[in-house]
Amino acid sequence: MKIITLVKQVPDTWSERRLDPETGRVDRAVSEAVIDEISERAIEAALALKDADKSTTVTLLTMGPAGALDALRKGLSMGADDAVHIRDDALQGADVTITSRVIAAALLRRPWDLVIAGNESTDGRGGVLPAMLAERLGVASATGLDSFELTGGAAGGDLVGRRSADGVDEVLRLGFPSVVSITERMPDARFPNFRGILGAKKKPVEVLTAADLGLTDLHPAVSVVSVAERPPRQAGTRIIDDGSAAAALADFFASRRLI
Amino acid sequence: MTTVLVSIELTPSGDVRPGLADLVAHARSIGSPVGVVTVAPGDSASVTERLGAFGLAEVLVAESAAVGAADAEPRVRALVAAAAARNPTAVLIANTVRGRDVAARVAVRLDAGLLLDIVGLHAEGKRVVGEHSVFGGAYLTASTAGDRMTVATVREGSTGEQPSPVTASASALEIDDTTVPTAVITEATEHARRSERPELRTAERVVSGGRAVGSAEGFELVERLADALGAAVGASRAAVDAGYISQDHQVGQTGVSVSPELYIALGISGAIQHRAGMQTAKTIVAVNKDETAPIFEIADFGVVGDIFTVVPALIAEVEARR
Amino acid sequence: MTGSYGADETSVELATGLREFFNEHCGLDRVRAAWSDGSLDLALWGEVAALGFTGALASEEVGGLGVQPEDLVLAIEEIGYSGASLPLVDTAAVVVPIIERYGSAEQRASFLPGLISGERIAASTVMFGGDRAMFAAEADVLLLERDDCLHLLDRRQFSTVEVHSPDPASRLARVSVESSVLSDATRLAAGATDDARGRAVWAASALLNGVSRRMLEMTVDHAKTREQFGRAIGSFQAVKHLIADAWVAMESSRPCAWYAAHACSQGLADAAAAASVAKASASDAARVVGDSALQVHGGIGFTWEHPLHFWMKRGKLLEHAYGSRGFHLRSLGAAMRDDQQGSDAVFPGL
Amino acid sequence: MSALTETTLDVATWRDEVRGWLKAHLPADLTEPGALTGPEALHRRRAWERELYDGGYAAIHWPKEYGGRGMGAAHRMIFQEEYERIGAPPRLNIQGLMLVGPTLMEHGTDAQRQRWLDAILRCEQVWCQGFSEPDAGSDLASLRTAARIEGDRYIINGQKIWTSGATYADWMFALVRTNPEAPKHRGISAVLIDMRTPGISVRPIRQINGRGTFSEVFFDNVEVPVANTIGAVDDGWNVAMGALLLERGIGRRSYVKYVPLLRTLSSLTTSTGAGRDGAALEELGTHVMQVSKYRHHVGRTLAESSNGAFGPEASLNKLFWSEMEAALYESGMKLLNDLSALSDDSAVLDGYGRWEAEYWHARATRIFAGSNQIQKNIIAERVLGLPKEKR
Repeated sequence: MKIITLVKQVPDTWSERRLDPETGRVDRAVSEAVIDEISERAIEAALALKDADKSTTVTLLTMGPAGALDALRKGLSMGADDAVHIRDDALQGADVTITSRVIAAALLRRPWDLVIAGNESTDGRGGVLPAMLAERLGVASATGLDSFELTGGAAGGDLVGRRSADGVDEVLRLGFPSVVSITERMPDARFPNFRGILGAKKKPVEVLTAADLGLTDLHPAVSVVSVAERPPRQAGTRIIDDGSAAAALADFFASRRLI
Repeated sequence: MTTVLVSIELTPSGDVRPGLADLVAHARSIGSPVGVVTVAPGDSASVTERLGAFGLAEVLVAESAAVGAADAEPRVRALVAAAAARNPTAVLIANTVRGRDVAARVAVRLDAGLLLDIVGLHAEGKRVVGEHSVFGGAYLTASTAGDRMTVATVREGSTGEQPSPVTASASALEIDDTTVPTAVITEATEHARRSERPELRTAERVVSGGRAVGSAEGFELVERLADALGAAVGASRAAVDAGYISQDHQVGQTGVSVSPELYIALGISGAIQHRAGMQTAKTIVAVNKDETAPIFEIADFGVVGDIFTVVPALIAEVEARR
Repeated sequence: MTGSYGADETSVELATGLREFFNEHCGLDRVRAAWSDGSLDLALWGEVAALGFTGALASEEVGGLGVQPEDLVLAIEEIGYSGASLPLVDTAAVVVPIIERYGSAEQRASFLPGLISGERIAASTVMFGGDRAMFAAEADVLLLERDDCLHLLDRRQFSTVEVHSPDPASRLARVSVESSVLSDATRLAAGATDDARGRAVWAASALLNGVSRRMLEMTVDHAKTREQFGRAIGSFQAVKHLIADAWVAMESSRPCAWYAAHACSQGLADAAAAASVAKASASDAARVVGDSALQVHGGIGFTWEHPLHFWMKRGKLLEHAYGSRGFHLRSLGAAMRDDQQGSDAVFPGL
Repeated sequence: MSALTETTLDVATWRDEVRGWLKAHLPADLTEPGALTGPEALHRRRAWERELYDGGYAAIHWPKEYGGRGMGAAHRMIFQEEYERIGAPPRLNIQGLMLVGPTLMEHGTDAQRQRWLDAILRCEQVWCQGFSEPDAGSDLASLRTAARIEGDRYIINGQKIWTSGATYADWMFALVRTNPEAPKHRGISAVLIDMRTPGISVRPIRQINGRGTFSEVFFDNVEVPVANTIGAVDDGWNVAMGALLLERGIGRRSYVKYVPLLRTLSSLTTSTGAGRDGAALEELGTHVMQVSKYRHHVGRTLAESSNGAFGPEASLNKLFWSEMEAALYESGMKLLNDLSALSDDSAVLDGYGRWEAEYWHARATRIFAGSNQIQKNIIAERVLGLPKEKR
């Protein structure tokens, strides 16, 4: 089975995040860029299939600036076989329409059976890219899976996934080729071992521009018209409990008509 | 008045998700809402009856044998057919996991602009402008698809408006049944409501517990305070990861974003990811043993103390003053 | 390999990998646990060994990774930084490469696989201080320095008596060996002693620099957040200068260890002096950083409950082990004194 | 690739080339003690600079288009090491080559570059730096030397102090206040002043070591063309900050300079018998450690800069070597105390007096180019992110 895992580099969520007041896009200069945790889990999901069936290949695909190579390297050192890096200054700040067109075009360049993505990135929170890709590629999709397994072996089998979202538990079945997205309930990513780290540098990374993909007329479908920063919250009263805190809290609730 | 299509999401048992009220309210701010729903053959009448309660006077109903079996496809096809018939300025869909799948495919099929997770909607001339609350409300941004048709996903609970009931009238919408590859739903179970507590996403009050709660049994304390205040129960990721409570209670960046009147954080340190999901609450109260916990930086009222002594006393106080 | 100053990509990548691993698997609670029960965290040992650390310097023919000391020096810093209480450095940086280079075919066959896989743990008295060794009681294999020779012993061939350690999580023992045990069969080939000494010293220096880096980071964080007189204490110039001095001591010490690893790997003429420079400056830095850290933390840093002392006491142990500052400075002074005619032992090429 | 391991042919070849050229061209007597004293000294130093120019070594770090070789920090450091190793004289036009030239390249106009750069390279113009003033030391932005614009000329009045080489410099790179109304960092301009302009007087300052290498420079209605401004009028602070980073940065001195000093200390230790004493050996070893640390710090900085990660090490650099140098001479003074009877015995040392003068000079290094206390503030605030002190 040939798997392509989508990888995204995002600002480190452990640091403060800011929007660029001009563009309304995430200001990537303020925090360190790291591989998105959900991408790591998506890679883990792919590698788990590779562990079970050695003939499986795992290709990473990302769209991002030169620094996104670090995210690919991380995935390659975890055990992926190769990577595709769509890297083009013209794609900086691409909206989800452009992003889905570009990635779909890249996916059409090589054969694959399964695309695995994270359900939503920590910086975008759109969560629509996997389904948009599936739509553009004309394949089935199942998003927000908490777990999945392959049935019936590599050839001719199905993928059976479970999701629990918006108050409903579901089991979904789909064939190949298809696109799935996974949630953070999937297993944690493995740590790359030293052998993996040393080997990652030798693995091939194909670099593509939008022109390489035959895409020239890339116009965003959506534009940001305004960005306003809300003033940060101020700390209010703070008391140290000496036995009377509960009463003070109840008084506070009463003063705000909350009880 | 321009037409705004409103996609209706039904649960497996056929209930209407309450967030529909938000979609209808947002639709009204730029045009007149027209509901679009897909049901199993023969279910048109019963669903139409219930939609009036959400203020939808007009509903397009597509019947399809694939409802309940094929994943997003029946809804996608109904919306595309409705858009062809009614030429709407916008299509609104709940920002749920299933809703986003529908929105993604509809936007591609209609070559529309896709606005995600909007909390407000207005018209500027011919343009439809969506408003978003980003990074837990730290920023408010607005975006537009310009001249294109707008497909937008709507944050449930973003209006808090109660709809005025009307009588809904239905027209049938024909959709074809050509087969495209789709995931098939082989099992669907609705979560049993464990209590009469309000739903987390739209609750006016939320009481959340963190890792300091210490155990699944300890979480009962959080639930008791929630019940005393008529609040929903939330949790930090640490508490979920520790297995004290199920993931659908998780508040924060990778969980549910809430914006209640009152948010009470018990034993939650307030990591930035958690704050991103609750800092737009009107009033924030925190109880934590660690006086340096960052949650205190944003709390309107903070108590440095042990939740196991403060909370039982607080429950008693609240009940005594009722 | 050109990374004499640790800026080499491989070195940075291995260190980053290890740091991420420790971030996840060696939090404060685990560091604290090692302090309270004093027992070796075998689970953590196994996980770090599985990453490939213990066999990193062994060649690929014997199942190692074949990296050079300068590729591992930053990763060793990360171990010091993490607070992990494991005999990793002696095993990976000294015992394994020394056995591969100087062991007999039998010794290599019987010792290397278990040490590389992490099934067996090694301790070493080389440069540590007399006949003491860290984690000797827990070790399966001992590298023993005796009369300028090195001997390789398995668990049945030595006994241990626990001695006081300033760092309860780094257990120390005095080893004793029946003289009848030591023979040609246990002895490693000539040249092993000097090589092992150099390795022990640069590796300990890198480890100690990692300890200092953690203390300094804690101190900077504290100075940024602790308020007195209505502002962060880090805004006071007196505090700034304490911290700046500590930073200079630490940042100027780190590349000394990187260079010493490189000199060891390349067999440069100044390798021994470079190791002494590394250890003396790492000891200096640990003392300066530790003093500043304690002073800036004020009362809280003096409590058992605050984690600062884990690193401070490990720093104190390492400051004195593997040759104290004074020992190495006297060696350097003597080398300089004897270097009048411009041999390459201290400043090659001059 | 790090500079000092020389594992690529290019770097190793470069070292051989420099070593060979210096050996062939440096007059042997120029390296002897006292060669650069007396009335001929300036003439000989200029001649040596001209020799370097003819050999193509005047400014190897300058871009090729301006007559340099476009070499990076690693090659530059190797040149410096070899230059110090052979004991060649201190560069006469350091301000011109390291400060004025690069600043002109970054901020100057084409006309300005044509007018000055080549003359600097040939050492036809020796430059001095006019930044410090009696009331503007570490707080440089408080400078008061006033430049009033009249037509196309400045009329400059005021005083500079601690100016190295002012007695023989042809030109000064000065910071002057052109707008007294603006906030103090904003009303400053960088102006190039011909030292022969009427109204300039230079008075050497006799320093505590008895020497007069620094001077006071007085300006009394000195007329300077406004065309001599580098960068925009009133934007001199930004121009100067880049220049100061150059001054504190890597490449100006290598550890090699200190090795002879270590050898001198070592022989003093031996000749006094202190070498049998563990404490004296430990002290000598401390200096070996410090000089080695400086070596490795520089090596690390070069390695990181070639990876594009040039950090804040500039402040560490100056702080480190100045403290190290002060401590080295301190040790020598301690050893010489026991040797005071032999203070003129050049077999042991090149004169006690010279050592003492260097001892005092090594104390100046802690003060100039931004005092070490300022460097510590920079490290604390810019490197470690500690909050600024309320002023």
